[in-house]
Amino acid sequence: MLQTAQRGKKTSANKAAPHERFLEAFRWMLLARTLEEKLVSLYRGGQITGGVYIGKGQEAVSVACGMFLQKGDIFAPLIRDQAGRSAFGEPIVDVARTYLGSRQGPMRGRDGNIHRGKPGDDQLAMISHLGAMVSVTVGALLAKRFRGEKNFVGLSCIGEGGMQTGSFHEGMNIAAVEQVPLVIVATNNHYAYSTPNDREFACADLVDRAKGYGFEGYSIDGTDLSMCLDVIGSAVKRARAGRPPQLVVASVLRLSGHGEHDDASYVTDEMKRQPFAQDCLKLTEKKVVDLEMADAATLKSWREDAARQVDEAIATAQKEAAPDAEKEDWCAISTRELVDRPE
Amino acid sequence: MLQTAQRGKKTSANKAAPHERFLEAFRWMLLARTLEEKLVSLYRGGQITGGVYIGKGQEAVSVACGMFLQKGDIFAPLIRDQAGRSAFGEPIVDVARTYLGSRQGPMRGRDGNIHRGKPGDDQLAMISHLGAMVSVTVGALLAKRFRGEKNFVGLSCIGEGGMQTGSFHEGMNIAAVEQVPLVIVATNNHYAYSTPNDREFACADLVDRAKGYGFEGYSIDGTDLSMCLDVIGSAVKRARAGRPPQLVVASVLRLSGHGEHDDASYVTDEMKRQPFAQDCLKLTEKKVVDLEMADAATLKSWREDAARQVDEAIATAQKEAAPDAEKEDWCAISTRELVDRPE
Amino acid sequence: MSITYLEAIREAQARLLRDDERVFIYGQDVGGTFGGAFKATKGLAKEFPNRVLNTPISEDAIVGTAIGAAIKGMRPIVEMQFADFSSTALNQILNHAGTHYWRTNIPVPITIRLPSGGTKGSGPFHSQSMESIYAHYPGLIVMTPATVEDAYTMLIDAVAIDDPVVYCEHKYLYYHLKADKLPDKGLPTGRARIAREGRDLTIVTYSAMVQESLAVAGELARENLEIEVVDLRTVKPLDTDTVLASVARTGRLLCVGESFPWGGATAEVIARVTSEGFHLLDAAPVRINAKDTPIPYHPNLWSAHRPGAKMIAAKARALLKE
Amino acid sequence: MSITYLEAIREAQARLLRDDERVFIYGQDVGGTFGGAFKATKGLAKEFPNRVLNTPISEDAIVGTAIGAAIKGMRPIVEMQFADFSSTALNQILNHAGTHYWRTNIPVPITIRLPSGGTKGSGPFHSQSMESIYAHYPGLIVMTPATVEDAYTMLIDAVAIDDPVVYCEHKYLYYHLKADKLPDKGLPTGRARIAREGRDLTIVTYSAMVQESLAVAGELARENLEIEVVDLRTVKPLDTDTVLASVARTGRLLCVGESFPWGGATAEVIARVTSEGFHLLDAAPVRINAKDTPIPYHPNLWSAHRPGAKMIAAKARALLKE
Ligand SMILES: Cc1ncc(C[n+]2csc(CCOP(=O)(O)OP(=O)(O)O)c2C)c(N)n1
Ligand SMILES: Cc1ncc(C[n+]2csc(CCOP(=O)(O)OP(=O)(O)O)c2C)c(N)n1
Ligand SMILES: [Mg+2]
Ligand SMILES: [Mg+2]
Repeated sequence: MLQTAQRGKKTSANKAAPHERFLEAFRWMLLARTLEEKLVSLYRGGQITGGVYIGKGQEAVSVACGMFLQKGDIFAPLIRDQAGRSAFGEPIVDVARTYLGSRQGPMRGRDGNIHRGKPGDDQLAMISHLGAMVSVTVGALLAKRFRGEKNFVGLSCIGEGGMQTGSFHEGMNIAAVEQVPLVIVATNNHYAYSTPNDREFACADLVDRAKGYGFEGYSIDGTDLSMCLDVIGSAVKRARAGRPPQLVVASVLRLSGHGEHDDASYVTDEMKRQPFAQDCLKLTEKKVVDLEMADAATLKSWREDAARQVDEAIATAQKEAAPDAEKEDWCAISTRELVDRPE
Repeated sequence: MLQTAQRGKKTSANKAAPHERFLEAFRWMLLARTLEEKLVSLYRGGQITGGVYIGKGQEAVSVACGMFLQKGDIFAPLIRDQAGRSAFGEPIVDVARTYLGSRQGPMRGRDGNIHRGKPGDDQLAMISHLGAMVSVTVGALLAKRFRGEKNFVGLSCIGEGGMQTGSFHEGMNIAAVEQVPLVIVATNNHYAYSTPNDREFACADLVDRAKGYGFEGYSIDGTDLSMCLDVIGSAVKRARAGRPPQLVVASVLRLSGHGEHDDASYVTDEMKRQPFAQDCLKLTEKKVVDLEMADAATLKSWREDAARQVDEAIATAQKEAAPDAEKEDWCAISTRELVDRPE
Repeated sequence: MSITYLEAIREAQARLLRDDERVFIYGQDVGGTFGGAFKATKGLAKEFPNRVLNTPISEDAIVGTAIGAAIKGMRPIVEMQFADFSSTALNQILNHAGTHYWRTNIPVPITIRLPSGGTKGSGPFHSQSMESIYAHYPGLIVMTPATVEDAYTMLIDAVAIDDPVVYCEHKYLYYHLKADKLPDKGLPTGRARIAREGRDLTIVTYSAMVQESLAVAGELARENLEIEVVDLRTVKPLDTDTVLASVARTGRLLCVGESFPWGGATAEVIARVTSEGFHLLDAAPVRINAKDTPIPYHPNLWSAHRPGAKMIAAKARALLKE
Repeated sequence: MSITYLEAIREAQARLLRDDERVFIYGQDVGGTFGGAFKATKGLAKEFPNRVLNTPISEDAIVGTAIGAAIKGMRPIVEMQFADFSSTALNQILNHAGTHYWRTNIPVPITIRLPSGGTKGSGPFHSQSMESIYAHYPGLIVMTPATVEDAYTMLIDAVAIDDPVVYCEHKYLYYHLKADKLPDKGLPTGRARIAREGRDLTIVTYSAMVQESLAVAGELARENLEIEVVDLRTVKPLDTDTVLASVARTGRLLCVGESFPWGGATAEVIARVTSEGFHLLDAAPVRINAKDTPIPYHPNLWSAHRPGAKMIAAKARALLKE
């Protein structure tokens, strides 16, 4: 079932039959939530240095970003994309290693938390500066075209806050000029850190930006997993089939602080009462139960399985050595003989 | 007569009665064209250092940008806005002085050609980096609001090339967030330097961008002076009346090189045959004649008057002293006691 | 009573808002009940709801808007969420604010606050010190306060100055530094401060490295080695006279900065001292900077990347033996 | 036959496109029949229509796209229309290209060509030299070729290097410099060149100032003053060894650069020489830079703002008398 939901029209997806990959998606969401809850508790216990940024409330959108990508596709997740990262194939031990600063993690203690990726495996490693990943995704797709590859797509995530950066605009526009097979999934979680939408932008609907770039645009309810899977899945399909670049704008509420250091006391009660403020994981689970897609025992086993995976990953990372300044080569370039003043 | 011409719909303005300020506009256009032709001949004669950038073919749009602004309004012209600058009140001797590097010009030989302005008189002095003037215009408007002024507007010009900069996007968005009384007039002259539209953007119509920012948007035929006056004039009026920010997108062809060093040989014959490739000044003059708005003698006297003004301005500037390195204070800040290592 | 470096910055802004109607604060999350990622504007929006304004994530437009407002008579204070993000506003800062007075004769009185420098676990994009980039270009004043008192008075001075000021406040000092009370006035802008007197060696430094250097000076004093510590306060203008006078007394120069090693403030100080006071030096000047890699996330790496008291002490000792 | 500095850059790109399918050129106006604001890619789009691509006016996205393509195996060459406009791509250059290898272990082999430096009548925004900003941050190689031969071989080397290279080509040299033919290979990257031997004084310089310095050396030779001119070729890595060896021979150091005076390459050279070769110096080192204002439009002002042979000669003479 295809939901285009263009221009914010509400669909009745919740009453329709769920997407065929609904359960698979649910399990990734569960894993992401379990993992992030664990990270939060480690953070509270003082075992994580720096920030912890979670995707609570955004798992349905995020998982859909990761699930329809195949080998050879490019994924550029951002800070609230644990579900999508896992669905795309990031081992959760990489998450644990990065948050705990293990030398064996993909970032080797050099970078932390959500600033991770394996560009060699087509998972781009975000820099903090919002908007910057879009054009980099475009470039990766351009390279694939240059090299004669076929049938690939790229998916780049953004928040409604990041959409206001110049970098995002240029990236979106250059994607359209190059007509690369790109999907941009923008999640409007109604806040950029503490700033509500009315100080971020002034258009009626962010999906209205699509047309001005030559993108095809869709709005979705980000609490509705089926709709997320339908619309993002079909956007990926359309991009792969050679349609113009695709923009999907999802509406949710961030159900956490900006980071775990933030109590989000600025989120108003009125905001919390909005329909998009519902917890997508709870809604998804309710649907699983209501439609009898899985029984209580199965659900319980999935939960346990997620917890076990998370515990294992954390335990592994905790046992691993931290980076050692003495063993670092302190070298920002790969061409060793061109290092300026080697230490 | 009000032309909203939204979304590129063609109007039949040429058959309608001309705008009430049509003749006044024509005379500014004539002055701008005369002045710029003179600058070109000085450039060819080796009397101007650096580049010469003219607005040939864009005078109708440009003049409309300057004509509806009043004392206290902010104007941020760009490189093809001689007509608008004059209509706004820039003395043409400032142009001559800046191009010829006179010490008495507003830029005192420190900057040249179109990089001029008098911010104290609300005419902002463009920097080269395209897009950068939009947010600066927003800021000037914000200051007026802070200071309790009323009834003011700002108008910021841009080319279709400059619309693709991140800076432009951020400026446009922040204007909408702040709901300042801003009009942006974008002139799509079908080239950014040598680059045609198809390598600049990929949307069907640039005016489609308005909605995505919460601007009101209009398309106009930039060769049609009446339409330019109607639509830009009414956009200024609407902004002044407290409507959301306004975007007007005009279609023309640049009838010169990018600068006078450029022979524009990349402009295709097909492009030159497009309706928007017509010379707005010729069309305007034809209408003046056809509708018998002025007789041949009057026209001739206007022409002579323009030539005389230009000659006077150039002669004045040519007599003035060039800047003298010895007399410069070589000081980039106004607080003299804070200069780092005064010379 | 005790007041932190961060509180001093907030107090300065509160005073500025109260005393001068032209002042407004513009930046991400500075407004509302929140008051900024570091709470440097906490509570100010309550008192001045129309002059403490949240912005979109648009650094270029934030600075551009501030420039426009300054041209038309306001005194904006821009808060960057982190200094590192000013990279996307750099064009407006260098090419617009930095050139405007010189080109048009109209000054641009904006103050741009950059929460700068490394803290534990902040990583490559939330730890940078960008003073050397802003000081390299003409037209800007670059302040780097190292004490609670300076954090306060220099911010007030910054807003009073008619020219653009890049005010680099150090995040590491936010909570670490405390003072008993705030002075009404400090040293004049552009004047370096002798943070500690000594006759054996001059350490020229600024921002968080002043504290590290003072710690070293204290430590070495126990060995009867007298280190003079010069706190530059502003890296542009750079108070060459005070630096040269100190080197004239000690004959030895160690320059300490937290930013990347190539070029920058420490190189500038050494270039000035050696070209203008070559004969004053009894030994080769020495400098200490961070390493030439991005700033690491992990504390183990970060504490080796960032210059600290240990390295400063070692280099000072070695230089004293020269 | 005679070939200019500009033609050498075009020839290098033609050869790169021919020899390596991974190479493509990306930038404003580089394609079509036009071939770039300075014609550095003229004709190349005809031969390689799919690999010489015009872009929108989007410096950030241009560099971002190049980074993405490089990560996935291509070897993009980005042309900035003027170095000055790279300010709007600076974030991608410093924070993305510059940090990527260190963070992820995947190098980013992009080459960014910056048409740099002053020419008559170009003004504040079409004249800048930005090498010092790019060299300050980690992760980038910064080339500043001063001869036709180096313009050619260094560009070929730049594209071969797995790391990001900022290639600063000087617009003043485009037509002014000519050579008879192009070499197949030059000095290794990172190695400075003794552009002229001499035993009385070392001028360390790069880019267009090499030619000015050589002119001075020629002039002073007639007075039996032997100036050694060291052309840095790359300002990062900076070949300290060659510089120190020269200063060891001459005992006198004059550093000449065209960019702004605070910090930057000349300060870096002096800091290195004085801290590592203090005893080699018989006199205080001297440096010459442009003035600390934006670059003026008018030739009268520009020729006073830009360091030139006259000032270099005067400072050299004075230094020789020390
Ligand atoms: C260019 C830039 N400026 C500022 C920041 C600091 N910052 C990090 S996350 C964030 C809010 C992001 O909001 P949004 O894009 O809506 O994503 P969300 O956190 O809501 O998922 C800000 C301001 C940044 N990362 N990049
Ligand atoms: C950020 C930036 N990049 C590059 C340039 C160089 N440049 C000057 S004008 C121009 C073309 C402008 O095209 P457009 O905006 O369509 O205006 P037009 O010249 O057509 O009036 C370019 C690329 C610039 N001024 N600013
Ligand atoms: Mg958000
Ligand atoms: Mg154009």
